[in-house]
Amino acid sequence: MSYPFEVIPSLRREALMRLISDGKRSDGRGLYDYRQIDIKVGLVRTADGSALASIGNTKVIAGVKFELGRPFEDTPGEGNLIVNLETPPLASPTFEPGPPDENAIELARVVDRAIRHSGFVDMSTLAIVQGKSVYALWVDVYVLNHDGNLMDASLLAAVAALATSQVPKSVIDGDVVKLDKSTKVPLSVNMDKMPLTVTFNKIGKYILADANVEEEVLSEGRFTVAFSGGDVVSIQKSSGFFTPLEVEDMMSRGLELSKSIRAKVVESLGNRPESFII
Amino acid sequence: MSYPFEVIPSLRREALMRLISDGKRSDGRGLYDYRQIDIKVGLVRTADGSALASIGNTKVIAGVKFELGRPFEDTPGEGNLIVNLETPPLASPTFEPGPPDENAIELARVVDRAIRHSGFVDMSTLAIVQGKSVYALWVDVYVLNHDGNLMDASLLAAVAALATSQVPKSVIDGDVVKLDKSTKVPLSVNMDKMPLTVTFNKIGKYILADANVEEEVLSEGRFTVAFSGGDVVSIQKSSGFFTPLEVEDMMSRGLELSKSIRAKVVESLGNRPESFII
Amino acid sequence: MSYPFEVIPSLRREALMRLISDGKRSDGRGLYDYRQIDIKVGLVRTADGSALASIGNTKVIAGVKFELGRPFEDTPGEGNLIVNLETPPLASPTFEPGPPDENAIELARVVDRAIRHSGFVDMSTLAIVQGKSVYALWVDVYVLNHDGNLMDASLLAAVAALATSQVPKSVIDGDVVKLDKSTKVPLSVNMDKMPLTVTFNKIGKYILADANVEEEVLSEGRFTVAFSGGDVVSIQKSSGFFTPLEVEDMMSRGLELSKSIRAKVVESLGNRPESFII
Amino acid sequence: MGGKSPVPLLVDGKRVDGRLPEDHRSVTMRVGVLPNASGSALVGYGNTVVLAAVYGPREAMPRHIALPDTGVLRVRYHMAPFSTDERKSPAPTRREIEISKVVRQALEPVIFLEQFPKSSIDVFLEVLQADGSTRVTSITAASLALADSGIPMRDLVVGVSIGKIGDTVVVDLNKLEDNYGDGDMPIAVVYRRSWITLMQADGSWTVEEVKKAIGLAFRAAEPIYKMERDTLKGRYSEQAIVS
Amino acid sequence: MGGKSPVPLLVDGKRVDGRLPEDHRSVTMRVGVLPNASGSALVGYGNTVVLAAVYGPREAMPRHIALPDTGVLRVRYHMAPFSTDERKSPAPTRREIEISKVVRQALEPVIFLEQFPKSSIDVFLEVLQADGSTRVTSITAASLALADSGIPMRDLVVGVSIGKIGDTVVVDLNKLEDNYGDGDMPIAVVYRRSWITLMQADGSWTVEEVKKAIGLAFRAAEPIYKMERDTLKGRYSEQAIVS
Amino acid sequence: MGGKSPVPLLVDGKRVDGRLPEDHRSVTMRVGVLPNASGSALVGYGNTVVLAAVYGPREAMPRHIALPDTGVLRVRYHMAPFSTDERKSPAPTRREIEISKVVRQALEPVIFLEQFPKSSIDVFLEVLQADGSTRVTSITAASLALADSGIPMRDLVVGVSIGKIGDTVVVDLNKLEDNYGDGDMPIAVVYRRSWITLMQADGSWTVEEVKKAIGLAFRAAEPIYKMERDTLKGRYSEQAIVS
Repeated sequence: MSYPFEVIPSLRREALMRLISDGKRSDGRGLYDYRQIDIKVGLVRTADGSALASIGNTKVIAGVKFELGRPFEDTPGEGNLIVNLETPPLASPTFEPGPPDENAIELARVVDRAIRHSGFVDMSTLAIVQGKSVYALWVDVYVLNHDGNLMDASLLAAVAALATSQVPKSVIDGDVVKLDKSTKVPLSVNMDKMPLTVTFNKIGKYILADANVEEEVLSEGRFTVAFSGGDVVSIQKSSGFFTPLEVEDMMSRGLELSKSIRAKVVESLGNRPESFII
Repeated sequence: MSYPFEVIPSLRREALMRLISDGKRSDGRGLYDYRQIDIKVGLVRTADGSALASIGNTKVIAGVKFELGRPFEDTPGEGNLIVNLETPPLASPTFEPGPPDENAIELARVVDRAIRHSGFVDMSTLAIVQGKSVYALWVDVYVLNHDGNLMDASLLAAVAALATSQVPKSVIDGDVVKLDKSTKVPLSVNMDKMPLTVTFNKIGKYILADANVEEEVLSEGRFTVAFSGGDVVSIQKSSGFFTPLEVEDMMSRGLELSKSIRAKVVESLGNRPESFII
Repeated sequence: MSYPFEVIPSLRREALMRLISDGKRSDGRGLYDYRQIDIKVGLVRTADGSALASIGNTKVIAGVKFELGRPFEDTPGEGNLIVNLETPPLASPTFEPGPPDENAIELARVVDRAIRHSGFVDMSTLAIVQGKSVYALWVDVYVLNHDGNLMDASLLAAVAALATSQVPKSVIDGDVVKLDKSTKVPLSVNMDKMPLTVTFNKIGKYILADANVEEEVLSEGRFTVAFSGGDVVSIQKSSGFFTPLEVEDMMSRGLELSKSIRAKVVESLGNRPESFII
Repeated sequence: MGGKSPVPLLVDGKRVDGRLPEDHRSVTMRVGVLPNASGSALVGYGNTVVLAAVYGPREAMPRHIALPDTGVLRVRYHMAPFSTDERKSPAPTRREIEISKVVRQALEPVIFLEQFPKSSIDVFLEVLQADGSTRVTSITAASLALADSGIPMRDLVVGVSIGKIGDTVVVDLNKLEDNYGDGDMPIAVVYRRSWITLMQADGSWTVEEVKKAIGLAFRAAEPIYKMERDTLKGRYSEQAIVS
Repeated sequence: MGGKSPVPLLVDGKRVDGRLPEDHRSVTMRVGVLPNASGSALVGYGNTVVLAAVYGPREAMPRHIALPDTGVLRVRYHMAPFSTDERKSPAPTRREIEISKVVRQALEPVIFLEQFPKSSIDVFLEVLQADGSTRVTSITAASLALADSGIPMRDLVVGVSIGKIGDTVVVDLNKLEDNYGDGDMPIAVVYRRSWITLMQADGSWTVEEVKKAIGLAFRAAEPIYKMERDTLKGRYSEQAIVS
Repeated sequence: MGGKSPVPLLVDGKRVDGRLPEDHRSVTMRVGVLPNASGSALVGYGNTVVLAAVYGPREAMPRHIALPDTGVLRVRYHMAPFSTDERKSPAPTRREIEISKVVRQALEPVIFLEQFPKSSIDVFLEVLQADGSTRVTSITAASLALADSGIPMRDLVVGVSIGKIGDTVVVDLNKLEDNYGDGDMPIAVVYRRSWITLMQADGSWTVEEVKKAIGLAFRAAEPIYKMERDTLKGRYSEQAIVS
């Protein structure tokens, strides 16, 4: 049920716990330090937008595709956002082939809600014929290497892909709507509202940000907050429990952390490698 | 394969068999006595019709919903009846999550056939636009506690839900058909044709009606007859074998039993509890 | 993974290997001899075309059905060919119930490609309304007894069924297209282009044609070539490896073998038994 | 049942295919038709053709289905995609799942399953051509295949369908009668023991009609039962009689 | 959230069903309602009704899920097909799979799972009638059913939903408020320990509003927590209070 | 194949991307790209990009797939949803299942599986960007990842696709040539042993053309084979050559 169910040898576990009981981490980071964040965009030519986000050894790629769809009944004037997230077996010895499991579904749904409630993408620009035809905006998030904090890396990849994606032109010919993939315009996004999550884990009496996979195995509680501008647009407490004071503290620290991550993303949006590297 | 595969401790089993070899039952009933039947209707506000049927500790709830559908090719002037029956794991330690197994499918199909062949529901009143648009009449039967005789309890819940269900008005606007859930009329049913099953089990040389779950585990043969008015509208022999004389006897006894069950149902159709209790 | 995973007792295995090391086969055949091929057509009255192909004890039945479909976007003026192949559990102790496994899928796809690329069936005669309505040509291949060489037997059954199938007339009434099953015309096929596979297996230093199931278990390499007229229209190397010289040799021998198999098929197309026998 | 028949089903006491109400269609039987199976049979009731194969007794797999003190019978009834007028998807339908269950329960009473603890006996039924009465044809075919496999049985089982056209009770429904008739009652009998091991009904029947149907089923079963025994004696030779 | 409400959700400080922002709907509780289960409860938050059943501790099956030194909690949240306005297909949706996970994680902190190595405790939740706040109602129902089963727990859990209508933070969303409101924040609390064991949020909230929401959740949880205790004491007698 | 190409595929002996018939597209290779995997590689054939990861040898799971005296190779070829022009559903298609099988059988001959009884070696292939020839690119990537993992191999495998445009036999099809050409023949070779471990064909070929295709495949494989060896020597440094 819980994942990744990696067994940490007991000597290693004891060493790690001893470190953490002094408020230290195995890789020398401070409790609220993120690992190196690296973002590359536009790698995937077959996608309408794409990005590879790395946080340390965690690597997640996201591809955006625009297709034709029918609007949902309650939003006749908006495109359809569909977020799918896969944890393919190449990314970790603990992943298995098959449809998304509860962890992948949870990640996908938090990515979906963070985007949806932030106002980052102007979904009304994705209507084609009111009540009849809209763009279906597919965001496919693919984990390539899992070394913890998939949540933050997944949303990073998704928003960087969206921010740099290009919408193929729709052509209306009588009753028929088609997409002209040779003519594209940038997707309308509001960069000020770009959503970003900050994920915390509790180990012993400490709460730390951006856990790696070893720390996640030791974790007794996990908590994610998504910020858009200064607002909270999504919260997801996963395992364990937190006191109201702990939650308030994660809110404030999360808000600060989200600002520096945001700066990192913005500066990376021009990082288009010439060849496909991961 | 067979279910419910409850293991009865051998002492208990011997005691039960000794009783039955004298034509007696563990709860003091006569061979053809039903346990207490209790029916409540209209519990589920989100359904267009609903009923909770209890036979002793067996509890089954049924919900009816009317939706829009397309008619089947061979019945262009009739609505579509779809019976689904679930045996969720909360109802018995022997039930597992997942799509309906062979037992649930068999129950659903006997409920379906009994309703369909009885003429209880006037399906022709559920056509909207001849050959184009009809009501889909969903009957969802949900087992809540399994203490034997799911067959009779399931059909009881289904017919009581149907007898008290309300059809939302259909509104035709050009090519488009919609349902107006604020205006409803009672579903047209012929109470004289209300189908009811009587289920028998054979243990040793005895045949008995309305087995509880312990008796079902001991059973060597099971036989269900559905009556509508004085006619047989469905038969389902499950396990074991029966002689022609045994079948004829079950027919006559079943017909009598179905009359008293029918009276019980009719008197219960006004039994609308104020709060949702099970 | 590999199939059929029949265990051959080691004494038997040694005896077989000794034979083969002398270039001999357990049933006395030469290395490139096929077992008896027998084809019966028109067995299945509910199908629009059918054939039972036997190669020794291997028996495969194929049924053809014409239904209505929509054309694929890239072939608006052609019918749709859909090949499905099942290996039901009655055909071998090694087959299990369930959707087609990788072996059945591979067989189906080679049958499909051999038919598709041969030009055997004139798919353009299966368009009804350009870009809107076409025939869906279903070829359902069903293995009844598996004694090796399912590949060749499957395509034999499929092409014999197609060669003798009858297309129900399409009736266009305004916007609606229907099939009139009472009026049928023969499917347009080009017999000169009828595709046929020849399958080889490598055991020790020998390559042999038409392996039975025992030989398949011993096989270290399998190779199939489909010929249409004198051309190669499909190749499928399965297990093991082959040198370029081995491949060239199988091409020449396969071409010759395909000619005699072709003659056998052509002569069998009138073999319509009066009763349904297998 | 449901809808109106395109042709009248009973004219001057004769059915669409010329039979009288109590006539069974021609029956064909052949055993030992599949070399791989422990036992097999091909049975035709008119144009309905069913192929049966038996595998086992063999180690029950997956292991958790094995029972310590008795064998397990498994039955899979399936219709080939080309066996019906409209192509049938090969995925098992709810109907096929239900029929697999009742056919299994029609066979269980005659097999000495207790002789095969931890084992399974697997019966696979493929309807190759469907013209009504497929489940009862399947029972006859399964019974023959089981006997052909040498598995010890108390006796053979025979399947017969009884139906109603208007008020007339008829034997052995074809597809048209099944689709447009007024009642369908498949029955399986163990003839010499007077056991009913399958009985289902649809439509609307009086209690008297049910009794009559049981009588007709046993009467129609007699020659089919004899034919089963004859077929098993003369293994591999085809049999065809009209009851 | 998404789309425009057919009726205004807040008029003169009153909500569509007449409640003030901080009012919880009427709560009903009943335990021991399912004879077969180890423990069970039926809980209503207004017109939202959830049935909970607990089975176990029992041998964890399939075996490979068993853990050598602790028990495994499994939770299945499911909506009955008739519980929603449009019929819901019974196949589990992605939403139901996610909720099953977070509800499990809302309960795990209070159960002494380590007392039941190799065992599973299975909690089955069926939403019988949905009018908003189904996951928090489920948590309260599950907590009661666990206690009813006698499984040792650190304390009871209470679920409460907090929402936003415009800038107003409100307690216990009904369906209309859930569909058309501006924020949804389900919270589960262990009242006496000040633990938050479930917390999710949608919509848009300032950090201050989140703090306020947590405060409101604890305040609303108090009477529900007391009612849970009272219900468990007076087993089998129905309880209904308005917070 | 099927349908007419929107542009001519061969003009004055040059292909749509300017290549001569026997030219391979530029090839890029990089190994050790995934920290978690036992071995990994990223390989590009022009705009086709495939990522390969190897896990194992590890205990074969589920247990029943383990073999007592040899290891089991498992291969999963999969296309990422964004790798194609139209989004591809992530559920495995029949095409992907077939390709997984033939790619596995293209690798089996070179791996010393018998050294790893009861174990599995798992190769996962993700097509990240598809522009034709994805299965042969996958074979090259898988071979590199296996070598990168240190699993003992007889030699490396190289995949090359051969095709036909009209009567011209060409090397390394791109997507347009694959969709609208007249023949497709993916081949995998073990260069120094002259082994063919994958060979499929579509379209229409004379026996002479098949021979020619095999020759071209070996010729195109040589520089790719050398590049594989160079890449493995200079682990972690990217390589790119045009054959």
